[in-house]
Amino acid sequence: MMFGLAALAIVVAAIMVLYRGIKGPRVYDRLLAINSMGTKTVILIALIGYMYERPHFLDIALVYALINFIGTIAFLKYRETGRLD
Amino acid sequence: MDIGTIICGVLLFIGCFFILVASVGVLRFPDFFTRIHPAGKTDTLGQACVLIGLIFYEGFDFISLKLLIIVVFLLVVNPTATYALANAAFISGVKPWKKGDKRQ
Amino acid sequence: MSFILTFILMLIFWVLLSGHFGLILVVSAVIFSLLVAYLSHDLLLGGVGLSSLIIKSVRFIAYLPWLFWEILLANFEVIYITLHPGMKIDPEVIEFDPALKTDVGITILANSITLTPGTVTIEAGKKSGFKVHSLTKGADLTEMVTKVKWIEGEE
Amino acid sequence: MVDIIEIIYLFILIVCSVAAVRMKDLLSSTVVLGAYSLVMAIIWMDLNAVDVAFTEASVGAGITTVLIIAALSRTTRGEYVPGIEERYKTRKARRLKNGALFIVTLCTFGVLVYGTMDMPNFGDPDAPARHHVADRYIEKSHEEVYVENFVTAILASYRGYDTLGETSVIFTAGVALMMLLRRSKS
Repeated sequence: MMFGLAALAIVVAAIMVLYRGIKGPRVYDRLLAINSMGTKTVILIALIGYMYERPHFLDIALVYALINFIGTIAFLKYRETGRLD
Repeated sequence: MDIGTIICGVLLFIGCFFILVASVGVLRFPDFFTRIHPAGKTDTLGQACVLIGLIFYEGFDFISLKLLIIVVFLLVVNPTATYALANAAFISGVKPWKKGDKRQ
Repeated sequence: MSFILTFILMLIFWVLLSGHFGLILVVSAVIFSLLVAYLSHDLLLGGVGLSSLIIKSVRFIAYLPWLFWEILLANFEVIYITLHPGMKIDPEVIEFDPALKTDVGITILANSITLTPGTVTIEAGKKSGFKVHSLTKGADLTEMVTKVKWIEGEE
Repeated sequence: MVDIIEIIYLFILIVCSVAAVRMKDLLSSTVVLGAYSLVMAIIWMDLNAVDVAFTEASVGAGITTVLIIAALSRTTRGEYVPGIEERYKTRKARRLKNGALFIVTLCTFGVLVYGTMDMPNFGDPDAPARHHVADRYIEKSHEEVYVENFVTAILASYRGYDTLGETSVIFTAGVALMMLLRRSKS
């Protein structure tokens, strides 16, 4: 119950951030929104793991945190240098 | 209801409050450089609060160690990503908002 | 030196993540930690002596409580500004040169600034100095700079 | 509680895909597709398909983004197809095109709904998928493969080729990582 309410609050926060991600106006605003949504996803995965009483989902959360960071950095490298290789 | 569950509930409440306020901030602030403040600070603290709450619920074992690793990782990575974003925007010539300008 | 340290760190990390101690698991843990340490020992702890590493780690841990307190204060400030209907912000960009010598010091200072009082680092480097975006006028960063300099040590 | 979250997430999924299609800036579209993958991974988690969520996270949010960005860095960022305005210049032609698209979409939707009609209920323990080979995996996997965790046994032994493909995807993720971390020569 407790975890469900917390997850619901985070989903509401994700919707608000997603609105910013779709509205923009710049690509950086979108990127900020999506990065923040990614970290919310990490939390949400952990909470869902506890809702199902299977905390082993945490491995996924850990990997997810890493991937989210790498995606953001890849994007910024492209924006900075204009290329990826 | 043992003490760990109660602490967990309180921390979850505080963390969710922080995360919600951060989202409101991302919506309300007028430009990119001001939006990055709630996204970089308040969000990080909120997430750390939620995860530490889960640690209290779990007690001490391997799973809570994993949670601790995620907390440390988030605390290091979130400011770094924020810095990278802000720096990229600054280099590409996004002008910071001044008092009296129009909202973007 | 950095090779052995990286190896030990990777081994600890493996054990934390797996939590099992079968024969095959331990052997593969050792093999893969050796591999990772061989491939990337110069990335993680390139050219740092053991004693200075320990001193810096201890000082960094001593710095953490103050940092957490500041983070808490900063967050209440941001929450107040966010929820205030009038949106009392007056952003400005501050430039200064903290004269830090090491990359570790610059990283710690930049991340601390991002996490604390109404400020976000937008540029950090040895040559270019620091540029900081502040939500309100008159942000004071001197205390933090002195503390980070103390972590870095007098070299 | 999980149901409410799931419904909200399905709704976000629709919003993301519509937004990604409607955006003119392809880079922004890529960013929104990243959000789509995040949401999709959560839904896989809800369906208890942890390995699919794992793949969705690394492929959808990680590699696909990097690959699309690599493609964009070789081409242009804007969306412009020369000649498409001329082809559907008149109002009638445009209406005809939209009507045809609507009918095709409706037909596909109908076929998909028809396909789900005789599927067993979600989580039904007597569903055929749960008794085809699953019993054998549960009972015999320890004698046959000597792995304690039988999920691992299925993934790494019974369905080894499948996993080989998935692992090559993860390998591509690793290559993308090396591409990012390599120091540029300039």
